[in-house]
Amino acid sequence: MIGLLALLLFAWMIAGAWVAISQDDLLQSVVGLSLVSLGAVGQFFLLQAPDVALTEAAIGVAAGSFVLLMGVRQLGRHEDKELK
Amino acid sequence: MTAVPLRKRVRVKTLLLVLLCGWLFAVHLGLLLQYGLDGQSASMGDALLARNAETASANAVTSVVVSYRGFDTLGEVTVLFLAATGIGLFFGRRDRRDSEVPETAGSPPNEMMVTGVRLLFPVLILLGVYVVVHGHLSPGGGFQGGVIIATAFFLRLLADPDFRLSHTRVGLLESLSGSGFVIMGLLGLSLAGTATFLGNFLPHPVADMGRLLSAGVIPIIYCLVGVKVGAEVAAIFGDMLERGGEHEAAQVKDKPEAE
Amino acid sequence: MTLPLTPVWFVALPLLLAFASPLWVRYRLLMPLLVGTPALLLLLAFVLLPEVRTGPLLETIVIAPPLGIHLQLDSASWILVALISLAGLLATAFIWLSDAEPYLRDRRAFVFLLLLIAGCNGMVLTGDLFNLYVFLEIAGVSAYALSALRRDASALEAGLKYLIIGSVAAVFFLFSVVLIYLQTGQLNMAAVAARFGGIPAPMQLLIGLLMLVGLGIKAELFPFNFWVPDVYQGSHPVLAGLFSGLLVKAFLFVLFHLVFLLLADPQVAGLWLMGLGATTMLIAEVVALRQEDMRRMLAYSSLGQIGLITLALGFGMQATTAGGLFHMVNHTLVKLLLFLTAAVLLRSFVSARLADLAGAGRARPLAAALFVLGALAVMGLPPLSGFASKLWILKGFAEAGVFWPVALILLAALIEAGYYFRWIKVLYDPNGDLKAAAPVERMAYVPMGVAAGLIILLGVAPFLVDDLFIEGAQTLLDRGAALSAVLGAGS
Amino acid sequence: MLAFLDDPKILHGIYVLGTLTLFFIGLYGLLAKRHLLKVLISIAVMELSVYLLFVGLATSPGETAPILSDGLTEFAGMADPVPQALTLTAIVIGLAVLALGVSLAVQYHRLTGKADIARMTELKEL
Repeated sequence: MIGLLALLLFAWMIAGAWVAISQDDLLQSVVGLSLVSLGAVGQFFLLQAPDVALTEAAIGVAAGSFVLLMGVRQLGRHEDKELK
Repeated sequence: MTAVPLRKRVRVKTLLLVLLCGWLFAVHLGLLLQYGLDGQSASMGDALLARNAETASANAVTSVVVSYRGFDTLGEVTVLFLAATGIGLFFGRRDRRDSEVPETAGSPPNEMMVTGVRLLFPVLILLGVYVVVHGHLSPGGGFQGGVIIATAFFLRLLADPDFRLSHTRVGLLESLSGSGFVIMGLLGLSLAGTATFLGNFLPHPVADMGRLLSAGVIPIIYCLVGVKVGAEVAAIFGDMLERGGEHEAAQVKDKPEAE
Repeated sequence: MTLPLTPVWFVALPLLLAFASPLWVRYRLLMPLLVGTPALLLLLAFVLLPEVRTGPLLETIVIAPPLGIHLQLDSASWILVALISLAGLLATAFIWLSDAEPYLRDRRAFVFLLLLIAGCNGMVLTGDLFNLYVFLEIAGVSAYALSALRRDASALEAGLKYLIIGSVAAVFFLFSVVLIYLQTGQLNMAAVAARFGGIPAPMQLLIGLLMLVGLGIKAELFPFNFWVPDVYQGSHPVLAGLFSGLLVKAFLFVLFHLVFLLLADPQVAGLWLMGLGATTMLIAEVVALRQEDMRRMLAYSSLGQIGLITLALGFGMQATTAGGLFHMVNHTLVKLLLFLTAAVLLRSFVSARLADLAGAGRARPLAAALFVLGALAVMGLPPLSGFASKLWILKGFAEAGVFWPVALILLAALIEAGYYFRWIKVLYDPNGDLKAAAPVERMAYVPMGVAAGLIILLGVAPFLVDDLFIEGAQTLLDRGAALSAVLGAGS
Repeated sequence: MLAFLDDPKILHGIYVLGTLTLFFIGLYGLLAKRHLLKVLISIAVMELSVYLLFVGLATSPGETAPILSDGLTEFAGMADPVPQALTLTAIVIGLAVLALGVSLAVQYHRLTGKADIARMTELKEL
């Protein structure tokens, strides 16, 4: 059961990571990163590490996404526009 | 990126990068699958776990984080402090008057939200304090609780137009708790009973394990960490938010050295 | 209740003072403390010296070594700690006495500078791999913030580049630490070293390569040092002097400490590192020839010297290692002197470009004279300290019968002479008539004078310190003694 | 269901495969992308995968969380607490560096209007 859940969570995280890296819309790539972090929270719970899971939820998902969102707000949403 | 030659160049570069990453991936995967799957038989973690009862902390991760590897935690808090200081510098406004209205969204927040956040605020603070104080008994502790407290202040800042976050006070809390951490360490060094930096110099009888007042200095240090992390994350959030809404790139250009 | 003098003060004191910085702002103690802290640490280092020379000083933190973190002050790390404190003292004294730019004198800069010193001390002293990672991040984050401190576009660019490359390095280093823990179950360096031979060879190679990438980026070795000149050029020259004089030395020391400790037979790794060092040296010196900005030229020259130190330490014989350690000290003093001169010239003439400094020697004779002194010391002319340490390294190679490094070092010294004389010629250009745009405090020359005095002293009388360096080299190379000091005689 | 996946070796294999995939997606992003935020995001992905590899391989199936709670009386049969403690430390450090990086990027963008590392050319060979 654990193995199956781990596999599913990995699929979720890899999809999130791909969104985070390849999307041109920076807002979506921040969302992608928070998907990866959420997946990691689940993984840490599966791995009997509730402390790490709580930390990742508070810091990785909440604080990390907020920090990046503030960045996106200032730098503009579209990656392409900046690279021209 | 519509011109054909450019697109072609990008393609080739991407292909090469993919090949490079794929090759490295295969190498790592092969090595780790071949040699990395069996967990080590006797690790220092197991030895620490076996001795964990000495600290009288029910949460073994907490006793490792705060006591056995408390030096790492001190360093980690320092990195956060550095980052908070740096962000205060680069978003550049923590030295001005405290009474400035935070610049948030253009329209005033609606009444429902203000009331809701005012109600939620004490609950979140309480939850944060609970998580910090019970760090040695249950999952959670200074970092997680500190971030929860910071989030409470941050929500209030976002939604409640009457709410101010005093930067001087946040800075004071930051430096008090940080110095407190180092002083606890130095007390451990100077008292004959422990004589090591960060030693657990308060009595921590094993019989008390599981009670709120147990484990000697561990809960005290974790509370200091909680206050420090809370203050720093709140400062980071506050700094990032307050100038976030303004579009003043031109204005900044005009006065390069604001100090 | 007593306060014993132990190595932990090298980290705890700057941390405490940095955390309490709002207090110092209120009582106007910022500048005295900024200079006083490294001075106190230097004093502490000399108080501990007699004890260190009798045997390594191990300090347990909370739980005894194989399980917990410990700090280790032995003859080798003592040299580095004293050097870090001395370099910190000179640089901060310059900031105070020269009435430097306001952004270098406020609370933030105070925090970053002290924590840079604390981070470097911690890296050099710690005996635990993950603790090393934490200190690496402390030193790193303070360095990123310092290089962006001026907050104009070029400083921010330097800070960003440094931050990105530095975090990548940290990720690779963390990866290698993780693999080590998964393979051996230990984090204490000595305990890891005792088990490192048991790891399958391909895994050893992977761990070693990851660690080399991580530390090589930080220690500015050849394929990973493309970012260095940008950072040095974008930062204030005093800060560039600190990076070159203190941060890089700490990373180099850590790199070699790990190589000599973890590997029972460091021959192969040493050969690789010697190759990297030689490449770094030659490429940097050649590129330095055509630099038009003084900071950039000094950055490349610094890379060249780092390559030389790597070459000497990688050889792993006692004579070259002692010479390498000696050269570390000399290079720190010399580069600090040169970067401080660059700071004075930049302040006086606004620009540090070659074309804008023609004839600067007459407007600022003392600064130009100190530049000449520093340049001669880098080239290794007698009776300056660079001569003594280079001679030591060359003799070490010659005695071992290995001559290709000797030829390369001499060639590099020749190229160095080429570009330094080009700069000296411009500084004393008779046709240039420069007027200083801003005055320079007389007191600013005091730390530069101290550095110059030390350079001459070490050059004239290297016998005053050679015992220290030989002991340091012995400690660094004696793996068995290091292991049994930590793990007990049984292992 | 699919019980063979819970075998320790296979479970660890899953973790190795998954985390390495994430790591190299991050590495690809780091090398291929030029936008500052994208680079920072890639580094965050790489860091996260290293943490997960650490905790994943250090824990064997069947171990419990290293916390004494109701029913448990001694510290035995528990997951190794050291990787968890170190991961906790590293996560906080990672956030600190990320936040500093974003603030530098924002300030740089305000001053120059650029957000592309390939076009950061204030400092260059003269």
